Amino acid sequence: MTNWLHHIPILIVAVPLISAPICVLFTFGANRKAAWLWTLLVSWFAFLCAIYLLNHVLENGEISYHLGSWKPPLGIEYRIDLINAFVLLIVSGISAVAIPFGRLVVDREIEPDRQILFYTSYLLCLTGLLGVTITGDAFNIFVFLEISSLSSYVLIAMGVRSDRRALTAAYNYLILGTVGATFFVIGLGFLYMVTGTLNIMDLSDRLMQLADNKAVHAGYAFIIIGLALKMALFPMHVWLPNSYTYAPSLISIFLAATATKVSIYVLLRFLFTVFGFSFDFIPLTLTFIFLPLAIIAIFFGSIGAIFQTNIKRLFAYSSVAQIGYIVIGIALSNTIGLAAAVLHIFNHALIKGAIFMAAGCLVYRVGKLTTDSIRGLGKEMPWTFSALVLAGLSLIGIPTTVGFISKWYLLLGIMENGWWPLIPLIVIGSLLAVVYIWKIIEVAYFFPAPPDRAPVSEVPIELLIPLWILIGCNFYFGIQADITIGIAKEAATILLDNRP
Amino acid sequence: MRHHLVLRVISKMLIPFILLFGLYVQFHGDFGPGGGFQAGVIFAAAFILYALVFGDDQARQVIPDKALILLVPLGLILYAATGFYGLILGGNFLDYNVLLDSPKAGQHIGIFLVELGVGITVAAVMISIFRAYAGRTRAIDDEDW
Amino acid sequence: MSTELVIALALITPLIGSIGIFLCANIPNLRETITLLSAGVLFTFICFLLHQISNGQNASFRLFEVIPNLMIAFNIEPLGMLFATIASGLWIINSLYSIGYMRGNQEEHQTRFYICFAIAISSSMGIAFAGNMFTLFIFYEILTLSTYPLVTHKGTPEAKAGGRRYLGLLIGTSIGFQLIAIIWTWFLTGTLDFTPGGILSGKIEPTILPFLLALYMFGIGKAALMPFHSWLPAAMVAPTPVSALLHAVAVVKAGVFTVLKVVVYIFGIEFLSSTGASTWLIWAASFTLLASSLIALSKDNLKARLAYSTVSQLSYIVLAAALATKLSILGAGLHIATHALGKITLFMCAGAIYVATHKTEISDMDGLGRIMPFTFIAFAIAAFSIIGLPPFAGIWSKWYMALGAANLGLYLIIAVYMVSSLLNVGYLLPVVARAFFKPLPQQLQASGSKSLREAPLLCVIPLCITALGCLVLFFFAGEVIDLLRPIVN
Amino acid sequence: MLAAILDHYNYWLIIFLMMIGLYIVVSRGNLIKKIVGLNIFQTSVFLLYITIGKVNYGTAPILTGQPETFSNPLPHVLILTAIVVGIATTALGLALVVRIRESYGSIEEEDISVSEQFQAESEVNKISS
Amino acid sequence: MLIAATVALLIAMALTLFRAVAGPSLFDRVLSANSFGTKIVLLIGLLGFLTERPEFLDIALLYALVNFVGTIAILKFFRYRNLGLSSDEIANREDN
Amino acid sequence: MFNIIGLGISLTCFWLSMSGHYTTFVLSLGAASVLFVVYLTRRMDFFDQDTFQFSIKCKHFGYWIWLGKEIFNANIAVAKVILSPKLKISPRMIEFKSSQKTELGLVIFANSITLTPGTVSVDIEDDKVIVHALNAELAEGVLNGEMDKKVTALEGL
Amino acid sequence: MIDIIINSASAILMGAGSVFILIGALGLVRLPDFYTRMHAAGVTDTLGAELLLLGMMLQAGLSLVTLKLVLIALFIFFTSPTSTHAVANAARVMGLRLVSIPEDDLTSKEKN
Amino acid sequence: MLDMVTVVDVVLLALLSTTAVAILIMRHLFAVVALTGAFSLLSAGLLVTLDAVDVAFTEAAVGAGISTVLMLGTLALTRRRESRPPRLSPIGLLIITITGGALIYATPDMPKFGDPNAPSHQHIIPSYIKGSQDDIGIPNIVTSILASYRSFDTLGEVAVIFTAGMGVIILLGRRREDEHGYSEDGAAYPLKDKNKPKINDETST
Ligand code: NA
Ligand code: NA
Repeated sequence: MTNWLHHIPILIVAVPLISAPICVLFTFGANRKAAWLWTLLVSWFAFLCAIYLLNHVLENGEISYHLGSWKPPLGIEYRIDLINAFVLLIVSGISAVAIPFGRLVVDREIEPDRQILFYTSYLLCLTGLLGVTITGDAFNIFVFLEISSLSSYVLIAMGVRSDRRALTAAYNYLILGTVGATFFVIGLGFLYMVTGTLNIMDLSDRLMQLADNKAVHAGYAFIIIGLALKMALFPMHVWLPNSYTYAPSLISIFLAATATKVSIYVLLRFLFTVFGFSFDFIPLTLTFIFLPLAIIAIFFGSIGAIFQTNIKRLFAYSSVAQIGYIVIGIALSNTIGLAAAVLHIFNHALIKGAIFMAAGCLVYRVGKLTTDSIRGLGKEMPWTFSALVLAGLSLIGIPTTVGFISKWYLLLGIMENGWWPLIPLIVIGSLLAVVYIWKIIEVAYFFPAPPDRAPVSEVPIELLIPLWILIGCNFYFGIQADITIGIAKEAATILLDNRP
Repeated sequence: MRHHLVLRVISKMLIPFILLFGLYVQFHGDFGPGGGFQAGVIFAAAFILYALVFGDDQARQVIPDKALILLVPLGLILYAATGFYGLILGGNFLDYNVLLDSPKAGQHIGIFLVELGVGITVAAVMISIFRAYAGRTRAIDDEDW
Repeated sequence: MSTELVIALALITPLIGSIGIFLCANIPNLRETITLLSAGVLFTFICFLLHQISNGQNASFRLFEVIPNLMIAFNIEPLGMLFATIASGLWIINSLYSIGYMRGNQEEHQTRFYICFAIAISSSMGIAFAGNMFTLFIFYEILTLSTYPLVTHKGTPEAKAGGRRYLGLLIGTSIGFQLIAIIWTWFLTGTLDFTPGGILSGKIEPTILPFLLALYMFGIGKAALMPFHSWLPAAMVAPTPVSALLHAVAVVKAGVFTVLKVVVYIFGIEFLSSTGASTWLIWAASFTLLASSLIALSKDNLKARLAYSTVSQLSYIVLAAALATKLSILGAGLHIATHALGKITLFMCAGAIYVATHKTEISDMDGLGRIMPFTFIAFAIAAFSIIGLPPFAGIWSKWYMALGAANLGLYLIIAVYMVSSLLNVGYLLPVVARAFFKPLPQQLQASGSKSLREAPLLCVIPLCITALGCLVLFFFAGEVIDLLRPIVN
Repeated sequence: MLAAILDHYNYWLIIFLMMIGLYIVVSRGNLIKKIVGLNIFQTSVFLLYITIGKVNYGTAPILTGQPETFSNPLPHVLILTAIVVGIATTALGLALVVRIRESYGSIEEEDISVSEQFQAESEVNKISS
Repeated sequence: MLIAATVALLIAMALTLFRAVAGPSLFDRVLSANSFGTKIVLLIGLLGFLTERPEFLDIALLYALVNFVGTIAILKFFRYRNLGLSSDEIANREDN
Repeated sequence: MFNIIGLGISLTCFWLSMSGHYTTFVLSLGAASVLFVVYLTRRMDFFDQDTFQFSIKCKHFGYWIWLGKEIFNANIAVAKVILSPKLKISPRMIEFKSSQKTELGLVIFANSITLTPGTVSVDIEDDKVIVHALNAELAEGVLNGEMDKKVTALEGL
Repeated sequence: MIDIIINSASAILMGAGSVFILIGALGLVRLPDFYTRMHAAGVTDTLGAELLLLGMMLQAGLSLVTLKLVLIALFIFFTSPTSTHAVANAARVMGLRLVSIPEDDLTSKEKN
Repeated sequence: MLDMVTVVDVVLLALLSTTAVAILIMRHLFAVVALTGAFSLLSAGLLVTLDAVDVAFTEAAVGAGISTVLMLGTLALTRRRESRPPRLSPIGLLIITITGGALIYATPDMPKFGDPNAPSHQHIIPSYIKGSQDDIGIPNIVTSILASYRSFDTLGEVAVIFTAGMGVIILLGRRREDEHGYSEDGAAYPLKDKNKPKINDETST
């Protein structure tokens, strides 16, 4: 009979995929709680699958799964190595903690009659992100990227109940996201026309001999720009701040922690696996385009964050900056730098997940999240705010947090390349983070509550548990980082394997 | 009372044939151009024409919203279930060879099923989308007209 | 009881205390009892460890392996023991004083105050027992964060501004320079363990060594090397017990302690002196030393004057570390202790004056000596100690440091020591002189001197004890030197 | 040179189309027009793909029983998928436009940003008062 | 003659397109679009013969269909300024 | 009932002429499709009205042939107008009271007018057909009532 | 022999169709207003299209192709006048005025 | 015969370009929509000349049919005209210069148009053609790739459509009674420039 474990690679995507239409059927009879429960079960299932896959890859190496039993490159292949197994774990893991958090906030923020479809869209978004991550086929990436993107547009727009700007945010994201995806498709077209294949490994093999082909160069440029749009690298970040700000809380959490990460993963895949270092222009673009953009992103994002009066927006800008850090790690293109990038993909997911969860708690209690609406809330919502502060410390990169580990490796990577002038820039970036985190701490703890505000009570424990699980992870993986570092380093080695 | 008489009469004559044309496209995708997606769109076009000419409320009587919301996921489920069925029979996901005794027959039935799934979902989604727009009617300002 | 367990207990005792304080927030007497109790217990543990180490026993343990080869690890060694002893001992005294001061002034947020205080002590213990630079850095940062609420205790805009500067400078320098230095060190050597003789020898180009040293020295903002000293005067907005904590018990001491640790165990005295990488630091420290003394001279506010005095005293230690000779290092270690006793006394005196008379400006303190004799006698003793007059402890540390300079033939540095001592006289003694030899102002006399009297007993007793300590340490300085001697051999 | 240009004549025209589409997306402030631009851009990309797949003297990739040269069917498959994705995006984008119009009373970018600015200002004023 | 017909169709399409672009009234555009659609249908038919694969007339049939539905939608839109009227509303509006 | 069968037969013919694949599988799909479409058509209430009341008779062919001839003539006339350098047109709206009794008849009449170039039925108001004509000569083609009579005659049968 | 006849008949039909299509398109450009242009469009859609399709039918001979061509022809035959009627109707309802108003115009009114 | 197809191809592309430029310039949204439909029909015609019959089929159904209806639906709920005249956008020009530059840069190294020896026709395609005949046994190779070889992509495609359907239903569907006129979420913030000039209607000419 069927060996189910052999099929885990497809189950992790296909189960969420089929569960979405099934979720719609809950409109017949079952209530919205059932939809939530269903989403929860699916998320947990995916998380278990991801754990299994990561473990399997760690022990037995790469997995290749042939969809429809067609041999690649004829059919679509799922190809799992350490890197994408890790990203799968991040995506499904965040989902697994976000959904338990989600029930109450969704109840508060989404109209009851739209909740079932909301969870359906959420499942599709999850499916898309997992599908992008796991696949070994370049065009399949596009398809699943679009599943996740389309559902994200919808989910972000659902924030309209609290603020109409959710609509324009979703619209702008839709336009830019689609342009990005179309660029990706154009690039893929160029690669296809000179290689005749869409399978990533096959592409990689065939591109080796085509280093001087201008179509390949253009393909590279289009793919990279498309992905840069999707991952919100400065100056293609314009869609991000409003999207994260006005989305419903659950969606802010999930997207901020996972969506751009998955795009970055795809970028890594193309940079290192598909093209690799047989192309002279890759190091060139990394050094002279990615690096400057990343640095600007750090400063733009951090300084932008300082001037925000909306807390979610503040952290959205901070995300722009954090993507800059990851890209610097990539631009270093040495083992440690890449490990730092992979590590920060994970760590930043934990940080931003926690931060936006805390923000979700605040929204749950006070609605709009301006810096003035949280005045003096530190005492009234001690658990929420201490979590926010701890996550903020992690974002700054205080030791014992995951943020610290990322920066540690990033700086080591920089030192290895001898790019000393970068160090002060990174440091200033971190200090800017101190400024904006501090702004919140100060307002929450050291400003008096407005006299006309009714007393605010702490959020229910149902919200606090997932939040504190993430905070715990922020610290656990900050003081016991050998697991994540081991994976990140191994992943970096795999990525750089293509190097001549 | 002969409102839009020409349109109504001609539409009445055409709609059954458009519907059948959609089904023809659905089931002849193996041999020529067409398939589930195109069929779904054509099928939906017939309903859209019906709704345009005879009114949205009448169209909702022919296919009630409840049925539609059932059909939208049904196609996708059918598609994915075909994939899972191959998995249960010992192949990989979406492996049609194992569906029937001979691989070729398996391929045929597999393709037939998934195309049907595509057709159902596409048709239902297209009609739903049209209805969503149509159901949100608001006379626009003269200023904007 | 195993030594490792005691180290762990020393680390968590203040934390447990802080939890107790939190739970007893509404019962002030019980809350303060818990504070004192944990201080006492902690001091007991430290004494036990002191006993162990003087018997030549060593102990270390690891908590986590954060990154492969990088642990959160602890051990005991003489320098850390000294710091731990000072911090835990002065906690008891400062707690007593705090109770008097806080109640006397009817301050708000007292529970938060005691909790943060306990956490600060706990992180000081972490710094003292840190087995590597990484662990030290972690506790260094926790110390900064946990003292921020203390600095801004009053919650006034002024306090917030001071707190912002405090935090900004300390976090900024530690992340901006110290962390980079740490990562650089790790990058060069693959370790951060405190190793006798240092870890950098042979791993780094001597030409870039000064830069690394600079990153460390400026990165240890708590050592208040100019131009990163201004947090210390800015933090003067805090209540006096906090000032005492900053200036004597924990914060600045942690700074100079870290300087010594880095010089001794990361760079290694011999490596440092052989490369001459610290020459620039000698002059930078000398400059800070003199400049801050001069600024102190110009301040009329007593606490501000004391703050600049601290800046200058810290530079003694940095200077001694920069000299990188055995004697100067020993002197520096001793100076941590002598200055701690002296400065805590001075601050507690300033606080007692404030509690009793609400006066902060030196020019307003004319004739107060007759009203508050214990306070001002203690002030005089501490001032003498800091100036370096026998029979008070300060003389010994200055003596050793000067000897170190003499060994190197740096007579200009000896001159610096001399000049600065004169400046010490200039800014400390006038306070005593005014208090005892000038008459009380007319309006105070008129309002009746009955309302003016010594501060509460809980304020006065602690400062008397520490003043006495200045005297006692004069006779026992040799013991301290003996304790420290292993670090330079 | 001329030969090289003529060999790729299809591509040149398609590039022109793509750029027109992209230009509409970037330069026009009307939300519907942007989506129209996006459609043109995407459709041109589809044409690019199909052009890649064209084989001279080839026919549509449908087996007839006789040996024949077929044009490359794979781009056709990819573009079928892409068209579907495109219509899905269009539908969603237009739905958003409808909602935006209902909320803001306009579908011009400039009006909307003025309106949002106004909203942001009034929020700040509410706080400070 | 296939070629001549094709050329004629292409010219006619260009002229029709001119009218669609030039307008000036909306109805000119609808008319042109509709007529344009018919020409495309014929062109596809001819292309089937040109490429010797005449079975692709399905496409032509579809085009004719799409053209019709599109035109009706446009007109419906014009007369009622919306697409989703109920049958009663249609009747009422037409009476006015 | 007859309507349903008629529709079924037409649909079946339609399927067979489109399909070209006469295997059991495809044919049974065709049968199912036809049945399904008939079912849907029923749901659409088409059979209650007179659209499908029409039966095909020989006489109809006469009309269609006559109409073809009319279309051809009218085309020539309009072509002449278009090609004439000075565009000899005098466009006008005319009203014509038609004599058909059934909706279908009226529709055939209206569409026949439109099919012959130079005249377009613009609106139907009760039994009045409003026609736009390119010039007087073409307008006369409607106003003389020949087409109206022929269509009404079709209806009678 | 039959072939030649059929082919030439087909050619003639297609040629005639092409001519009508061209004339219709020309009319679409030349005529002065919407109402008159709609007659020109009719030329293309009726005779032009049907002749062309008839020509193609002759080319294809007796086959499925012819059947499909017949279907297309029928479809155009039914839908084309319907579309034209509907457009004209909308124009009239919306009040689009004629280019030159003849004496017997009863219905058009000015707007805008 | 091929030459004729080439002519058709070029003429269609020229017509497409004309249409695209017209769409760019025109402010009348309805005209834009009508021309978009024409654009789709034209490109579908082009697709037929390029042998992509399945794609042409779909493009016609979608581009000319469904999206026209959707855009009309949107116009019905929004407005009919663009309120601002087209202006030269420097950023837009920059972007298309760079993008177009990249495309033009790449073109000379692309395989020639129609080149049967292009790598993309050599690598996997023969297996598809053979497999479609032998393993799957259906004539339409596009269908066998679409529904079998790359069936998973198609599953994704259905999921995309499904997503869009859900999205539109969430955004526009199930309208509640209280949602008349401007909805609750925006009513508080009216436009500032209520007094914008009225635009003359093109229709009246
Ligand atoms: Na097909
Ligand atoms: Na006519």
